[in-house]
Amino acid sequence: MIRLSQGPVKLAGVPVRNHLVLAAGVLGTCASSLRRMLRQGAGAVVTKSIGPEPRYGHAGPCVVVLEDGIMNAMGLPNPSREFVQELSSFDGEPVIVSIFGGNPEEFHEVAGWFAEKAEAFELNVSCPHAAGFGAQIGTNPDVVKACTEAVKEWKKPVWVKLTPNVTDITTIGRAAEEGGADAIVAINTVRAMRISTGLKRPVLGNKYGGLSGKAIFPIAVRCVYELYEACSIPIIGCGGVSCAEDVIEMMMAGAVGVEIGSAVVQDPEIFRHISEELYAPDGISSQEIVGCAHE
Amino acid sequence: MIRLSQGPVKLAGVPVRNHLVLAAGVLGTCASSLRRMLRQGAGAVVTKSIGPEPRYGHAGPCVVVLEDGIMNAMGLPNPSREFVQELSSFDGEPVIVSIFGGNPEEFHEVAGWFAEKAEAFELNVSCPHAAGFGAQIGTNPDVVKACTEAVKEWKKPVWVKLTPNVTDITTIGRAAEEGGADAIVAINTVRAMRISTGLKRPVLGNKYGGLSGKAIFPIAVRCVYELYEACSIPIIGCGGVSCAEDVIEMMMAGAVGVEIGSAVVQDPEIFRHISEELYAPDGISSQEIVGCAHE
Amino acid sequence: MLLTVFLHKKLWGAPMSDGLPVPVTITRVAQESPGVSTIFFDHVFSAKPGQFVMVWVVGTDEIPMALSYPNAVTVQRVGEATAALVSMKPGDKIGIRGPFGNGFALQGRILAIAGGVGTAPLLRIGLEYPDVTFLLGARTADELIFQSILSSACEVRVATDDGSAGFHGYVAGLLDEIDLDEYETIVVCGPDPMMRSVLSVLENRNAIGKSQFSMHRYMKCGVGLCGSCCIDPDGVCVCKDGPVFSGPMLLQSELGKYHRNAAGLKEK
Amino acid sequence: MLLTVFLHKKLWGAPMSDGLPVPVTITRVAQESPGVSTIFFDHVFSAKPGQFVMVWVVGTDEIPMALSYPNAVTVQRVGEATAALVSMKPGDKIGIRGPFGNGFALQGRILAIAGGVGTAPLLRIGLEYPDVTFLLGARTADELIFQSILSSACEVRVATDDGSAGFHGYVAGLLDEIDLDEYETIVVCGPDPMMRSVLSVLENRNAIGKSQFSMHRYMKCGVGLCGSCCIDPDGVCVCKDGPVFSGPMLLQSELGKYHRNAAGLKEK
Ligand SMILES: Cc1cc2nc3c(=O)[nH]c(=O)nc-3n(C[C@H](O)[C@H](O)[C@H](O)COP(=O)(O)OP(=O)(O)OC[C@H]3O[C@@H](n4cnc5c(N)ncnc54)[C@H](O)[C@@H]3O)c2cc1C
Ligand SMILES: Cc1cc2nc3c(=O)[nH]c(=O)nc-3n(C[C@H](O)[C@H](O)[C@H](O)COP(=O)(O)OP(=O)(O)OC[C@H]3O[C@@H](n4cnc5c(N)ncnc54)[C@H](O)[C@@H]3O)c2cc1C
Ligand SMILES: Cc1cc2nc3c(=O)[nH]c(=O)nc-3n(C[C@H](O)[C@H](O)[C@H](O)COP(=O)(O)O)c2cc1C
Ligand SMILES: Cc1cc2nc3c(=O)[nH]c(=O)nc-3n(C[C@H](O)[C@H](O)[C@H](O)COP(=O)(O)O)c2cc1C
Ligand code: FES
Ligand code: FES
Repeated sequence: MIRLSQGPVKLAGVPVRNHLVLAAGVLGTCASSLRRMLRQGAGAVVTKSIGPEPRYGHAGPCVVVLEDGIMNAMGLPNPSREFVQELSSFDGEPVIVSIFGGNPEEFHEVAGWFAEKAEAFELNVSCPHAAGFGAQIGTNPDVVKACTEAVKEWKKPVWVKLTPNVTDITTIGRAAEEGGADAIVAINTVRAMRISTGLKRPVLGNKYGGLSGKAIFPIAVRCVYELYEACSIPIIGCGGVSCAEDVIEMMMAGAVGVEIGSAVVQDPEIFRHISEELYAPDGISSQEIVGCAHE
Repeated sequence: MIRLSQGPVKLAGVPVRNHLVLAAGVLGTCASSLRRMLRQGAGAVVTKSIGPEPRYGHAGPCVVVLEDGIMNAMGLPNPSREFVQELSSFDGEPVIVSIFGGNPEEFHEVAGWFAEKAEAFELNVSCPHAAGFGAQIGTNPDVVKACTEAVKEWKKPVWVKLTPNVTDITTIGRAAEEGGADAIVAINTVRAMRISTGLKRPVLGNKYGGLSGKAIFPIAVRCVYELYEACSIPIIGCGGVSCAEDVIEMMMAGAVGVEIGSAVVQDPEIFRHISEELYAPDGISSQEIVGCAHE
Repeated sequence: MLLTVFLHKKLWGAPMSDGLPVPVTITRVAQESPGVSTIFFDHVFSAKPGQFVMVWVVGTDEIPMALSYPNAVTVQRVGEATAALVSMKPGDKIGIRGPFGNGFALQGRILAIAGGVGTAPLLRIGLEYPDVTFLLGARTADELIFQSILSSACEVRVATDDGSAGFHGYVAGLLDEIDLDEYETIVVCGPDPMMRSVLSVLENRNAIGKSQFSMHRYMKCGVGLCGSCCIDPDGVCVCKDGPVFSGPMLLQSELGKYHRNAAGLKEK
Repeated sequence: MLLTVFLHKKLWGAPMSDGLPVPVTITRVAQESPGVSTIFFDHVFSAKPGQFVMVWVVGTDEIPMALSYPNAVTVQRVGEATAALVSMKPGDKIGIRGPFGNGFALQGRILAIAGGVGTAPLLRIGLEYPDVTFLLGARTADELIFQSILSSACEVRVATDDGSAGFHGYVAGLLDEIDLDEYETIVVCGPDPMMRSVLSVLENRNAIGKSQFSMHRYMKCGVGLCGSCCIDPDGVCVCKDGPVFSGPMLLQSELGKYHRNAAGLKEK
């Protein structure tokens, strides 16, 4: 397997400890768990998505673990502005604050709360199961562009996270780029449902949810590859990454780094374990392989 | 587990032997393999998609088997009109002819060749990896409606098979319904890619392909559920069905029957094996459960 | 009664290891106290004492519950989902995910200290293990649960806040009359303030090293993914790294000081 | 040389059972005849004689090939992909999926009957099994492959269409001098017309019951999914139910009459 050289890197303007970033919404609601993931080897962490008002989330079940993936409909629970307090203990650590809102103004407002603390913002315009938020606005290129511009005013790196639940993801990617995004994160979860045949009901409280984990890896690779052909800003690959080989594959598709979420369930020390496989003293620079599958 | 009563049924106007239909493109290029699947217990079979000209398909690799699914980019190889000859030996067996074309006229023409022999037509407006065909036209509701109308002129049941690679599958489902479709088949494969890290290239000859099998089951269930809420014609569930429990789950989502493709790889006798689980002399009528998860 | 989720009939084709809720049918509802009932169902889960399940009350919510018996949960009515649960009838169905969490590590003579519905996760210890002393606390005599069944299996000592039964005061007060050196394992479950005060007593009496506490926090996933149950300062998940933690591990923790609610907001 | 695909280093996390092509590096190219070369690579596949692999020639196509050795394929140049393969150099990389198919069932004394590059799937039988008689056919002496290596391991008899070596005529003609009763297993691979004529001879001489033929058909998937390799009248897949079929099974088949091309069109 190809191995990469070790050491801090920059991902789309953000100094990180390695190429492996904790994905938004996974163990991301409190500083202590974010810090734990950094301790266990994450190169950076993205927080739970924070919005303009506290939200308590959808009724349960919120998560079901499938054989080859996870389906969730959390409903964007978050403490809103109190999260500023939560992050106060961080000092220079690579913490990327994920934010969401119902329109560009809300995005701008929420980002403002964190303008001091965040190393970068990640815009959640892609959660597939919260009415009025996430993918409900992330399927409209104009809105995505406007939200990106609104957050860009805070002069921090802005990553825009896209939904795969669109006919053509490149139109949304290009909109983010036009809005001034520093990077695209692809992808959020794939809209999905499972039904309990015993109880004759969709198993998630919200009925619809988002599929993540191994099952969506080929979809995520495809989206990264498509975006790499269409956009010129960096892409962070996300979706089903669960081993070092997957990281290399995402990079060959065009990703400069990856985010990892669901794989934490099978292995809470995933970041350390992937790093052990991925990095070597005589490893090559990631630049040598990013996008090489396009040649 | 819920069991269904045995015996012939009608699926959206087509008399079939049970609720389990062989999906298009799987062992569907010759009469002998279609007949074999009927012998092994398929309730009906859908042929390989037949188009206006013979096609030899994409360069290989055309298929890779993943741990939890299959990725393919066959490129719609098909013998075109010669397939009429191939089907000549069938006489009243439940054979549904899948057809494709680049526009309504082509759909009309190809359907005409089979107007005698086909029990029904299935319109492939959803293959995600053939330029100018399949999903390239199936993402446009107007075109889908026009193609459906064109084939409906032959006065046979018409099933329209949809792609999940759209922002909102219900707009396409409603277009098919407006065009006079007798049923919707959901779903075709999900656009995907894998890259060989050793060879630094997408593993499919066509680069992009379609994901099928277990990995997409939650996506297929979601699409069936959405379509059931939006449309009033019957829905045939397709995508990742691999056991009797999956059939029940699809039905609860709103499907009157299912199509099965990829699962044939793990078990060529899948139809017999599912039937053994699914049917019982004291089983209930499928009508009792179709759509029951919506209550 | 069918034997355990993990022995699903193996269908050919699909391996049935999806973690979807297992549908179970309620067979009996036994009222333990005015606000607490035990709900028995037709599936036996193979779980260690201290492990828990996520109980799906269809149409309402999914909530964490200890398995009081291998085929039952014991529910205190506090809100919508628990109210729906305690009013269920035989024949009704619920969904169960799990068992989850680590469970207790049990050896030697065991001292069990329970407050209120916190008795539920400890019940099997009293019933199934030899040589257990059970300290049972509640606000009033009415609210004591499992007293008689436990008394038939092990030594039980009782405390009530109002003195209506047993020792008058908090269950931690019962510890004064116990020689902690006699026990190899001390297990505790109850409301946060009760657990914090037991923790303090055990610390003062140098018995904290052999103590284990079953924590409860807001849980949405149960599998160490969503982070809603994480506790400060280590950021461990109560659902996956716990719910049982050793006393020393909790000493510097948020236990008894605050917890986070469903939105992640801190509450006292 | 690394040992087999199926012993992938088990990474924690992802079980590596995805059937993606395994990248292998070519170590040696040995020319067997003007149009045929054996391509050795740095992976040993554990396969039964008669199983095949899908060889991915990056940028060109993926084509089925027998494993002539556990770490090699023997390729006859007929079109674009095979031309690219035979012109490869040590250090070049290709991808391998498989092994696929059933392979031969081998027992007792074996009679192997090979025509042209059809020798490839039978080579290991001649080299690895005791008591094999190998009938080797080709159009001309030039095109005989593996004659010397086989001669060092088993009894070889040769036929050429033009008489430039051995028996003058088709390889089926060699059967006249063979006492078929001496053999428990008869294995055959070669062009369709050759296999059909061997089948007829064996039928006439009542030896068809112990015969096995390695078929070739247009293959796109290799795993019994796409249907491109199916043969009439049973609709079985050459890639999965075969490529080895018993003689009786082929008697009523399309063998020697027609086959289907990549579009599914029948060709003679
Ligand atoms: C590991 C664990 C084991 C538990 N075992 C038992 C038990 O055996 N018997 C028992 O009666 N109770 C038990 N609980 C507590 C039980 O989960 C809550 O009482 C229940 O969730 C309340 O739900 P509700 O809808 O009735 O109340 P709500 O009105 O929704 O909430 C009332 C209060 O209950 C708590 N709560 C609500 N939802 C959750 C949730 N998803 N996770 C955690 N707490 C929640 C909160 O503190 C909330 O303020 C346990 C909790 C945990 C974490
Ligand atoms: C099970 C099996 C084992 C085989 N083993 C060997 C072997 O050991 N050595 C060897 O030299 N050849 C073998 N072949 C034949 C080999 O696959 C073809 O010669 C090769 O595919 C030609 O590819 P091309 O691009 O060079 O030729 P093309 O110009 O593409 O085609 C030339 C002819 O080759 C055949 N062919 C092309 N593609 C395929 C395909 N995907 N599947 C099957 N046939 C195809 C067709 O008859 C075609 O008309 C085997 C075939 C099968 C089915
Ligand atoms: C439980 C859970 C909660 C999530 N919450 C968020 C969120 O708040 N914001 C967001 O942008 N993505 C959220 N996601 C999506 C993930 O960040 C990620 O995009 C997705 O899970 C795919 O990556 P994975 O396969 O590695 O998990 C969540 C995913 C899960 C499983
Ligand atoms: C190898 C292969 C070929 C296919 N060919 C066609 C086709 O010709 N026409 C079509 O409509 N769908 C085609 N499909 C899609 C299937 O019919 C089906 O919609 C999809 O595979 C999802 O179902 P499954 O998960 O049961 O396989 C093909 C799928 C596969 C795997
Ligand atoms: S409940 Fe989700 S991490 Fe514990
Ligand atoms: S090659 Fe596809 S079925 Fe045999």
